Amino acid sequence: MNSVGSIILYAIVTLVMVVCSVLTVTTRKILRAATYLLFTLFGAAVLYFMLGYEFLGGVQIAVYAGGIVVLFVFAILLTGKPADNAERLTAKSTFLGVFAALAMLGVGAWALCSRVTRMLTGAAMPEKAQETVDQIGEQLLSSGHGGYLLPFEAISVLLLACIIGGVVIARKR
Amino acid sequence: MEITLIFWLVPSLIMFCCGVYGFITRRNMIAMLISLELMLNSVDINFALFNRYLFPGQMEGMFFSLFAIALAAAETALAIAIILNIFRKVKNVDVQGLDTMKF
Amino acid sequence: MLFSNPLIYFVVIPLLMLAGLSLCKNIKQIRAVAVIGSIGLLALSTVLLVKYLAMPPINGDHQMAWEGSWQWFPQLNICLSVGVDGISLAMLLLSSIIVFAGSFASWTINQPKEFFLWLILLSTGVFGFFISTDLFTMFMFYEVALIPMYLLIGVWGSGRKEYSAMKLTLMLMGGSAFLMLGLIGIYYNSSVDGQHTWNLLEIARNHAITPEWQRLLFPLTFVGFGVLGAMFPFHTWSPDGHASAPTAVSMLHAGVLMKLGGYGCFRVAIYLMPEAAHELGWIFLVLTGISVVYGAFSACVQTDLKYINAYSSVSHCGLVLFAILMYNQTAMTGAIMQMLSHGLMTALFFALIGMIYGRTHTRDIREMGGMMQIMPYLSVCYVIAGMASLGLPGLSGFVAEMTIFVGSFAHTDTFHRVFVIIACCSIVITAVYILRVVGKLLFGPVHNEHHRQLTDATWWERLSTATLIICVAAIGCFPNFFANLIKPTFVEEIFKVFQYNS
Amino acid sequence: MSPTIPILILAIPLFMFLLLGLLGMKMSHKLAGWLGCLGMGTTLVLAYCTAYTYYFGGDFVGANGERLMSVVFNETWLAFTDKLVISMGFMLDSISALMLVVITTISFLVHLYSLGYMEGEKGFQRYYAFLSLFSFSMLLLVVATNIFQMYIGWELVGASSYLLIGFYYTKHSAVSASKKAFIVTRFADLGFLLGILVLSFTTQTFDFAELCGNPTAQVTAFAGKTFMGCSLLTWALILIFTGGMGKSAMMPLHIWLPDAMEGPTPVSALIHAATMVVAGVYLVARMFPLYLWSFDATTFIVVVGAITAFYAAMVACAQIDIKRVLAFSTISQIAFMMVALGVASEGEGQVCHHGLGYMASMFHMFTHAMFKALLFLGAGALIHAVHSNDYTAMHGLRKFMPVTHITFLIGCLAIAGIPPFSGFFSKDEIMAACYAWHPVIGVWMSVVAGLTAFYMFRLYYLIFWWKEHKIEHGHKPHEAPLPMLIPLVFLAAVSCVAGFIPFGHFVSWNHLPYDIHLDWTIAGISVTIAVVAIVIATVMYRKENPLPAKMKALLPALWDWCYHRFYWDELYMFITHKIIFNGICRPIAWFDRHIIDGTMDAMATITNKASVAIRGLQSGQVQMYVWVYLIGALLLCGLGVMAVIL
Repeated sequence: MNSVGSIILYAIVTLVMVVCSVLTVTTRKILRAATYLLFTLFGAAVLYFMLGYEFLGGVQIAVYAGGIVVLFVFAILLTGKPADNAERLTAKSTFLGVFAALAMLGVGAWALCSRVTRMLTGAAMPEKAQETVDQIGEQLLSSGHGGYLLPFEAISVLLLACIIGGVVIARKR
Repeated sequence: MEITLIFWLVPSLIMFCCGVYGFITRRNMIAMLISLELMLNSVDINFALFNRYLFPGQMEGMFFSLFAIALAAAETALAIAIILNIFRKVKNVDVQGLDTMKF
Repeated sequence: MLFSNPLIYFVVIPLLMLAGLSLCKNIKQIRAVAVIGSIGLLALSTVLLVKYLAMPPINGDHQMAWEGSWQWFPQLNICLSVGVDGISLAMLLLSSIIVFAGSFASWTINQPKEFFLWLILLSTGVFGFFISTDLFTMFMFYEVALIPMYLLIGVWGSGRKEYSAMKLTLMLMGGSAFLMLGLIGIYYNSSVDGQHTWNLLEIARNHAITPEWQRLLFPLTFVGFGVLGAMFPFHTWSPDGHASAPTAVSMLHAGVLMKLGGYGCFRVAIYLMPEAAHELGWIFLVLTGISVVYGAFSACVQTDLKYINAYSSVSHCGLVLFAILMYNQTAMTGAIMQMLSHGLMTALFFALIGMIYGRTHTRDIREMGGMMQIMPYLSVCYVIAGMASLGLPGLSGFVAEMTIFVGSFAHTDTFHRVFVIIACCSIVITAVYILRVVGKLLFGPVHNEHHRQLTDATWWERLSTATLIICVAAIGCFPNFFANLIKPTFVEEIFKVFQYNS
Repeated sequence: MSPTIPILILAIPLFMFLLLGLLGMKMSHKLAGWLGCLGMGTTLVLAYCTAYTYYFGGDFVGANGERLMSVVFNETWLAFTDKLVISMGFMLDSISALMLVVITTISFLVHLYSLGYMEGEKGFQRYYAFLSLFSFSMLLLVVATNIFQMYIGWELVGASSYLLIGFYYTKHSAVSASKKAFIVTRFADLGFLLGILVLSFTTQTFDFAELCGNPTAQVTAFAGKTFMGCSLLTWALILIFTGGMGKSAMMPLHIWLPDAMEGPTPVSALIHAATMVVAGVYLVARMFPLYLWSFDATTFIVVVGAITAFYAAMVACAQIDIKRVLAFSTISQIAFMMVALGVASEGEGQVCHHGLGYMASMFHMFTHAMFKALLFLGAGALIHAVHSNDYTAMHGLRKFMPVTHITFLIGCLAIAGIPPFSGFFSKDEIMAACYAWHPVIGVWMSVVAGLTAFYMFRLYYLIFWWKEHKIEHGHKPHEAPLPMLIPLVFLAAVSCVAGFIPFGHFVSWNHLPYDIHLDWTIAGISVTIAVVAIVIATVMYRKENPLPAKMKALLPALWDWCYHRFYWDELYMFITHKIIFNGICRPIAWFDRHIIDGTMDAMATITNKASVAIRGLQSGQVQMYVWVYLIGALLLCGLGVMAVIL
């Protein structure tokens, strides 16, 4: 049984996430879309905190909210007049978009429903000792069972490649 | 009232659908990228959720999300670099007009 | 030990040349590397030939010499197996002569470094092919020899070079697709006890390919190699490819690479699958018989020098495959002689055409005439090449063709003999197109007054052509030496085939 | 006999060829010319020694007094199988010794003559190199110990003939004449080659000693083998004879010889009158023991020879180019030899009339070589003087060129068969052999002999009599220089006396000495015919008169056909150009370009088209991809649902 506080928190988080994501894709001003995205991401971060993944939440805020969204904003500001409205969507493209979204929704819903009993009756969030950053760091850099050294290194190489790639691509000739 | 897995999954699904909608309808590349982030984020959430609810003893889901975030950052950085580059060339970020790189 | 086997050096020297070339700074160094390397190869093949001849024959026959095998992919039994007999040695000698002459013929090529890199890579493939006794390694070298051709023609060629390069590469690749299938089929049928092998000699010894499989695999291998041997109707890469290729590439391609086809047909298709060769040989006999006459007739009406020579190659190479299919010793000796002879004289032809083209910038015989007055040396060489091609005694063409005809006519079957008579007709048609070219190109009044300013051959061109002419004349004057070199080595191999013949 | 001299006989001309061919351009004309003469002179001496040793040395006479066939040396050149071996050797027997004498004599005289005739020509050294090459090849041919060596020599003389006919290579006519000569003879050689293949396949040998030394064994090997209703032996022999037809310019392969006159005149004398063109006769003579066994083949030879002789004589009557007249006369005379060889056989190994024809043929070959070379060299002197080949440019030259005039007259008398000149004797033997074989052939050949006398004297009168042209600008025709006159006088002398050689003692079909008996009846008929023909010629052509024109008007068609050589050249042109070139080569080339290559290109085009079609799907529009992805995902889900439901 969750505490009322957590239920209220849940309601707020889901509401923010759902509303902001809808707004992100419907607003015609691109800068606003980025802002709504930021709220959605914050929502997700709160969710991670609620699940007990503080580190993940922190990363979410730092990387997504702090990094990516800022990048978006820069890009938006660099590429156009942020105040401009995007042109109105034609009925056809709206229809197509809605159709695709609903189709996805249908698929997802079907997937949920087909397992719905288990989902609904499934136990509440199990109580568990919080993962410490120590643990995470150890596991991230260990090469034994459950170690993530290889993907970690791969990611770091990828990031390096991205940095170089980004520099090269965006470089002025 | 118990907040079970499904309570979290539904908003995540909606978020994903919003991403799909945005990705298909938007013609501004940055907007498309934003939609993409939405989808990615919803997937991240799902990973974390499944991990937390179904396999609490392990951390695979969380790590997956962690890496996905890192990847998303990389991908966004690169994509934005490309977008900026294209913008410099064609003064436009509209995907519809971008078929010079086709073939 | 790998490096104690002298045959390995046929691959090592080109690789060293490649390394040397990549360090070169100017054209002088490049030429030096090419010349030194090709002299090294020539010396190596000559020394091996002398040593081989000095070997005491076992049971009256020369055996495979310098055999060696090193595994390099154990899971599939792929080895680097080497070994040569008289035939492969003759081919190696031919290749090194042509590489030598080719280096001189491309003395003033553009972008020499890249050109020689590819050319030498190509020759690596050729040499590797001839020394290998492992089917897979053989195939690998075969591919190594094919690929550089694309770039060499595409970059340094003339005329519709992209088209020709693409066509040549694709058709030969198509051929090697067939070949690959055939070789894999041979591998999986190579032995009775399940211990598969790629080694030619072992496969022949095991003699385990059932006639049913042979019937399937023989056409695949024969066609696969036959494409490179310019067998009708898979010959059309040859006119276009040769016409566009630069001089040295034409020389190497017609002189050596087309021999890979004949050699492969002989070494793989006929040698490993004699029953099917006997049963299905007639189909290919018809095709090669057509090649012989058809190529000659086509050559009669061409106006581009290189096309004429390419069609003439179709005709002459057709004769090689034709003779191979007769499976008797004399005809096969003739086939190998024809490979040598055709290799040398067609290389000579292409060298000369390249040199003439380099001066006149046209290869159309209608636009040239009276070259004898302008460049007597080249013209005389051209006449000699023509005479060799139409089978003048004292030059190589005669002995090869006569050996083929006499050997083929000894076939007991009337059908085969009728085809020999048809093939014999080609000697007349050959005379027609050769004399037509010689008459139009070299004799008569000077067609274009601007051509009067052109110069005769330079020293490197003289060296290149003289080498080839001396070799052509050597074979033509002392044929028994070459016949004996080639002959004894496959007496026993042929005897197996002979059982099916009689 | 030690092999040194025979080897030298072959080696010296070959060496001279290489020397003059490779270094000639560095030499002066004089040096090259004298070197050539010196080489050929040495060969001449050596050949005479060899022939003398053979005929008179006594070492080569067998138990029954027959002349032996001796292989002086024989080295393996190329071994096809254990039995089929091409050797390079030197065979000495009565006919090869005879040919050695003929070839070296004429060749030396031509070398000498050319010093004057070719003086100052561009490519003088090359000319001598080719002459040496020719001499070498021809000697190689006649001393062949096996049929393949002969074939090799055969091809080589063909090539050297090609080179010499095309000596003036800047002239179109010379180039096409040389090409024609080579290709026509090549075509004939194809027959020769096939004949060799059939023969060697059956008998398993190339060797003349085996083939001709023991013909019955070879005939047994052929026993019972037939092909298309004719015995295989006949096939083989006729095919081999085809080679001879080509080289010896028998109908219908004669067309190259008149054109071959484009070459320098001494070359015509050497190659196209005295030596190479009789190679066909020599070939048949060499294989004579085998020909004896096939009556069909010898009959074929007789028929071909008879037709050719008559045809060539007819045509010779209507030519205006003096060299062409001589060329047709050569064809006709060689046909005489062929007929003589043919009529010596009665089939089944039996000879007709003691094998007289064989001896007669060889005799005529010898005398003809001398007087025909004389005539050609005389013609050369005339051409040298007036710079034209046409008799219309000559007329009345007897005053200006007395030596040439006399020697030419001797040649004409010899070829016409007037005693005591050499032609009379040899031709008479041929006539006797022909009458003995079949009277029809005898009569036929007599008519041809009459025609021969007629056209030769027509030529003679047209050149030397009539009224001379006006002399312009001091271009007075002059007598030839000394190097040209010596051969003329020498050959004229030989032509006068050669008939008295007891030829039967040297050459006969079975190598047994044989005494020539003149059959006075036949000789009388022949001489009468010849004299009548000469008288007619004298009446018609002694002076300019309207008789020839009247004759022409009387039989315009005949004259036309003769003048145009019975349109053989046109027929050949039609066959080669219209049928072979346009009817076979072009369609094949078209087929290759458009059908075979078209198929390959079509395959490439189809691939290309298909890939372009598929490439259109990759529109480059991200949203499009998303759609495709979505649809794919939906389909997969649908499948999943189906799976769950079912």
